[in-house]
Amino acid sequence: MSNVLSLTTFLPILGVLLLLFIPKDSKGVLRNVTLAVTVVTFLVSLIILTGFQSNAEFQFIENMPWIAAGPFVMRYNIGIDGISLWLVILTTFIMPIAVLSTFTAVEEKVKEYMICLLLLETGMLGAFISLDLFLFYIFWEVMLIPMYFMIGIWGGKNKIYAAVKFFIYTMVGSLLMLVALIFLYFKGLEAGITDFGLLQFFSLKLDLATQIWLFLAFAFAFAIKVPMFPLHTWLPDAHTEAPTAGSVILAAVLLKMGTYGYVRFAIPLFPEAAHKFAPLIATLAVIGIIYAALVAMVQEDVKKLVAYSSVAHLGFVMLGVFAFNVEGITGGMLQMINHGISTGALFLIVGFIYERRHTRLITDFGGLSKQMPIFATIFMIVTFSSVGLPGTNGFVGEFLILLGAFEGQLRWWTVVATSGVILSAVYMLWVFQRVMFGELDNPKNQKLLDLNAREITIMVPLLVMIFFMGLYPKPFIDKMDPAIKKLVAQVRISPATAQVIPVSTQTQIPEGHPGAQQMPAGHPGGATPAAVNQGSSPAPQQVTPAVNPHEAK
Amino acid sequence: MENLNSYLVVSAILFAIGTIGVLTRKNAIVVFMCIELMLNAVNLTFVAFSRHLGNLDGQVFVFFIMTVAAAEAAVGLALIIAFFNNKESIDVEDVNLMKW
Amino acid sequence: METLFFLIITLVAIISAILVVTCKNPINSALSLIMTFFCLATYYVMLDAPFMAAVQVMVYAGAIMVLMVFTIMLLNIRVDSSKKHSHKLVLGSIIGFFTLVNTLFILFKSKAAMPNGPYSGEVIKKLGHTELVGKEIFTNFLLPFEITSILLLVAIVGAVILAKKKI
Amino acid sequence: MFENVWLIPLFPLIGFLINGLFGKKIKNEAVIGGIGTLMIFLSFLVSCGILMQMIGLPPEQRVFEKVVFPWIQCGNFKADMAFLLDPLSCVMIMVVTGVGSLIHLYSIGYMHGEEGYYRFFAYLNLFCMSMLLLVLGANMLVMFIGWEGVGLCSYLLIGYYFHKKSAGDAAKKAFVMNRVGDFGFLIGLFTLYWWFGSNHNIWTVNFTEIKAASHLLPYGGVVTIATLCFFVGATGKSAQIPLFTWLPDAMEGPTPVSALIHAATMVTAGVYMIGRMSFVFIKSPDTMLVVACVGAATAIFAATIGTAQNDIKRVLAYSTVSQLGFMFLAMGVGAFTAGIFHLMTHAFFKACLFLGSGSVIHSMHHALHKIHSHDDAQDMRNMGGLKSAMPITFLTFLVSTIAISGIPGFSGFFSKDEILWMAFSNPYHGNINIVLWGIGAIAACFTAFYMFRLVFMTFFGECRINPKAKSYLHESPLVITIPLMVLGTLAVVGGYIGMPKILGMLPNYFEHWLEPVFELATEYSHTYAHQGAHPSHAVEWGLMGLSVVIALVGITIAFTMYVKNTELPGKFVATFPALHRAVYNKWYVDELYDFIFVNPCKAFGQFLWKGFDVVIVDGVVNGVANVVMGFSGIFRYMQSGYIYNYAFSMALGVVVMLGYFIFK
Repeated sequence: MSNVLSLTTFLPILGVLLLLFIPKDSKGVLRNVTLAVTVVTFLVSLIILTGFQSNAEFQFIENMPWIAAGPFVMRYNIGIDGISLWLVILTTFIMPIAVLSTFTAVEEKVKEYMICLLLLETGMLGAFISLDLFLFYIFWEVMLIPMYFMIGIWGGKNKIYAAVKFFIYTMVGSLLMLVALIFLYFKGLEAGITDFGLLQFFSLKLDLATQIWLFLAFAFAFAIKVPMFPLHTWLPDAHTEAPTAGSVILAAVLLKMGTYGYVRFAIPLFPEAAHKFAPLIATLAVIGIIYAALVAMVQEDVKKLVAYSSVAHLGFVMLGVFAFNVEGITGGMLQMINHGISTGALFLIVGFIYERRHTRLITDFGGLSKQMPIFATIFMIVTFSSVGLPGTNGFVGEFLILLGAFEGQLRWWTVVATSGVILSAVYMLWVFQRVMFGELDNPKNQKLLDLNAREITIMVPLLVMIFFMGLYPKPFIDKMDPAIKKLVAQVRISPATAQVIPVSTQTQIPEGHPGAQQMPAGHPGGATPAAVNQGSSPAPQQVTPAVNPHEAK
Repeated sequence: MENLNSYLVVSAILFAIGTIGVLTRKNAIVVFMCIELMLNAVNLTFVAFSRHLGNLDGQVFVFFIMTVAAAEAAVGLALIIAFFNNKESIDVEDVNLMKW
Repeated sequence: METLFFLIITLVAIISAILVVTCKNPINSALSLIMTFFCLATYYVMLDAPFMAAVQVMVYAGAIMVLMVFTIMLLNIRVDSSKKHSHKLVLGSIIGFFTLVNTLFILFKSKAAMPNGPYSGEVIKKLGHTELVGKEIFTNFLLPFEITSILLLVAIVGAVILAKKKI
Repeated sequence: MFENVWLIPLFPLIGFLINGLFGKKIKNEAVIGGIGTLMIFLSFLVSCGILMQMIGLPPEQRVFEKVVFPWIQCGNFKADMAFLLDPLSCVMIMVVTGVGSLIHLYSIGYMHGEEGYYRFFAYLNLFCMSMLLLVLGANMLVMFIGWEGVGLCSYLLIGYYFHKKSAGDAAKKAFVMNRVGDFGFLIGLFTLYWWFGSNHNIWTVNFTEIKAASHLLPYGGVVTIATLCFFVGATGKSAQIPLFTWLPDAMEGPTPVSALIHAATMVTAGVYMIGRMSFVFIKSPDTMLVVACVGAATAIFAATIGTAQNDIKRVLAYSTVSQLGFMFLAMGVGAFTAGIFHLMTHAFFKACLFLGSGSVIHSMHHALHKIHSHDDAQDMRNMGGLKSAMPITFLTFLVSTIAISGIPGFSGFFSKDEILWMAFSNPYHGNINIVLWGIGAIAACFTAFYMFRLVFMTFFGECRINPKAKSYLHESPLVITIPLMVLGTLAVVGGYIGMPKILGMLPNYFEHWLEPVFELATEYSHTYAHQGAHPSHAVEWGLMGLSVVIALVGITIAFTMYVKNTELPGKFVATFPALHRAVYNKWYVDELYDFIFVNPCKAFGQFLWKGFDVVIVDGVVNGVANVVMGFSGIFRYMQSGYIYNYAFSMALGVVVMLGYFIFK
């Protein structure tokens, strides 16, 4: 039981071995075996869920020697906390659904496709559970390859372009990250850190200049993966060309790698640099929200529209994460899961109609509600979940993000971001109207069949999650809460700067002055200039909590 | 017995001639023979040094080089034959499938 | 006397080497190469390595060159149908020349180490060259020696597979 | 009984689930409609029980909070799924479930034979649940669920006839405009939450807690910002200027929907919200002024448009917008009780009017259908003289029209007069009072005019319907007329519970009832209200008389134009063509919005996509790739494929490197 985490991660690989012994032509067997493997993986991951204690510590830790080459020591060091727990569960939850969705969609090279899917699952799970920076990097890259093949082999018309774009875009970022990683390691060696273990680096005190460079390298890699404006252009192409299952996984899990990377690595490793860049990243996030919404509004291809809506949603996540408070980050984490579920569901929905009509152009549809009532209902629920209607999952995350960001220093950003809520309604409802409402005038649409049992089976778990998370998010929040509190404490600006600041600001701002719109004293936003001055001064020794009466939790 | 240097000079000359052959001839078999010539020039150096230093390791190496040369001859000539079967030529200028 | 003999052998070796490169007919090249090999075998004898000389004659002049000649005859290529290779010739000669210059320069610039091994000419003559080489191969170099057998096996298999049209 | 408050939204939810999931299988219309109606009726019964219990309690104990389950709890933030019962929410649940039950009943008859009958009832139940959540929510978040939930149901129900493009457009428009309001609501919520939290460490969105801490709020400043944001939310939901254009379009939905959602309940949510947060709003005189002005402006603006519309439902829609304006006017002048009172009476008579118009349309539609005519069943120009064919509908319609026009003795008079009086006499807005009153009075005049125009055009005069269809016109079945009769009765008597003091025949029960809710607001207002002399009773009597006269003038004009001299309207149009065109086209507000917001947004989106995304961002990305490709395209020619070339370069490299090391 102690290595259930490894078991979950590598079960798909075992599945791959199993698939190797199944002849190419028995497609049914291949599909069912893959489905069984993913379901079993999901069930095993439930053991993790039930065994997880709601505290801030990493759990299910496995730590054993792996590679030792000269000064480089990499360990097989894995474990999860409340932040990664839900992403692991999300991955194992989405996989069976993704596999099930390919049963009729993929008819060529089924074996290879299934192997790609399973390898991808291992890659994704591995990245979420790695506590060793190098191990993380390996899994990060492992993910890339099956996805590349999935887009490049089973994709649409423009698949090669999309696959190469996806691959190179991500690769550029991850190479920068690799360089930063090695640099960080040598910094660590100087400070007596002996391997790539993540937890050790948390205590590493870096001067601001170093932090900035390292943060930029990490942030760039993750920003591409998120993707943040203006690095998002690979996403619409990749999504449009990828097969349905690929799109689902890409949206549901792969994009989370970027935001997860920020939460797990970029921010806690380089807190001061993160604070310094928070306004910039928040700006990009907000631009992304509005920009993607506007662009989504005028799309002609349903899938591309959903892809752009992804960019907007992930913008919300970034905004929440860079609020640096419990509400914002919790909202961000919830929104990651929500986005996985609702955007995954949207891609499945697009897949359903694509499979029937082999077109995704909005103008080819219209009035489908009449012909496909079940489909219409499901589409509508998912649409409203994506729009963030209260009672569905989308709302809880979005609300907490906006609340957290407003409460932190990102007030004006929040106001702009909130208007994204309007735009999301515009583009989602508009596409819904154009596809589902109106006269059923296209003769090709008049013989469409409603969803079959398998397709309904695919959607039901997602719908259940949409409502469950919307109405009772408590279990989710409770599990991740301690870890997020710890993270917030970690990224709170370092004591040296907090000591410099209050003297000046507290005299300026009368405490609790009614109607005062100034920032609270000792505010992180106000603290950053001092962080620059601190420069290369010796690492601060005394650890007192930031002097901030209002942020006292 | 002559001094070491004279052998080395001979070896150098043979090696240079072999090089020129490899670079200038177009017949694959002649190129191949020139390579053998270069190998032999090296062998001579090995043996000369071995004799000079009073150490037999060099001669053992020559032995191995000969083995390699034999293997090379076998495979190389087989390649040439295979190529000839395809192209009716053993001209190295006809071997250009590996371009851009 | 010995110097004269050495010079003659050297002359023969170099002329035949030049012939290898210059002959238009591959058969002539091959025969010149055999001549060169014989000269080298002579050198080996002069260097107190009769076993190496024997191997040189048997393996190179015997086995390899026979293989080559067979191939040439099998393919029945008479004359090097050279169209134009003047720039190649010039460039190749220049590079060959500089190779020679380089090697000679190394030769005269560096100083050889003093003899340090146990096998001086007298020892070899006393104990017999073949026996000494045999000992060396089958004791110190046993593993590499065995591996050469695998190399040869691979070469055989490779040659068969490459040469045959259909296996 | 209080403990069981959660049952109230639960019943409609059950109804929604049954009809939504199994309605298609049930097929039997009676069962489907029966379940839907029964569920909301059960809620009504529970509400009655709660009302009874609350009446039995002394005023200070009439507040009860029930936490059903914890919902979101994260960091400082905490919001439970909790319900708040107090006199205000009690009034609202009574209205929602009461009117809701009647309209459900009505729908059984009205929707008979429609495709997707089950869908209709499912949505209607869902709407009731959302509305009940909205009014019962103990914190802003639960209220927001209901707030958006009713928006959703409104979307679904407006788009009920989804095959019509206009219905889809209207549904989307309604939802998006509501979303604009929600944006304001959220920002207001954040501001309030953040201000309390960062300044007083009170992190709450709970109404009771905010109320308890409201004395900490400053006058003006941050409160103005927060309340203005909330007010934006209210304008979206309650169709006030500038976000009112969705409501007339929303008439694409079935008529019961218009009655329930777009007249009686949902659109009043904004008014309710201001009432619920009166203690915050009152702290900002500026916001109060804005609310009052927007309310008054909407009242007159919508009323003018209402005079020129020919679609029976559109007239009622603009009337609703106008009446909502009155309610906001009441809220803005601090007459919270009057506002809520008008909300209630309006729910009665406007629901009755809509249902009556539905009854007319039903009958017209039926008749036109029989003769296969494609005439518009909702156009008043095709009606006329229906009073003999549909006596019950006519009677109830007339009663409600009188009520809305403000004729003494009917419910509308009491509430509207109270509002106008408060607009005139309130101690907050100084000299603007007279303007507010004036606008309100003119709007009331218009109201009387266009409502009677409606009645006259529909029920009086000669019948303009296709003569062949005339014989098919008949009174609607009982299931439709019963709700009409009940609501008609309420439209008459509903006002007597809130009779102005000055009339003195009955105590003002309604004001006493809501007193504890608005107590705090009254208290806060003292700090800045003018303490000058209150206008005397004589003035009040005078104004009351004036407003009656104004209403009568409106009716007279309508009578003159549409019964006596039917050629007058035509002459009027001929005299002022531009004015008529502007009014008929709703002052071109839709076109203006299209021009200012919609089209630039689309164009900007197109630019960002085709211009920025594809050209600039992808241009850079692909540009980098192309540069690399270009260079490699040149360098690849080094790979000639000739062995001797490679041998050359290798030998050359060896020679050069060796030479370098030797000769250096």
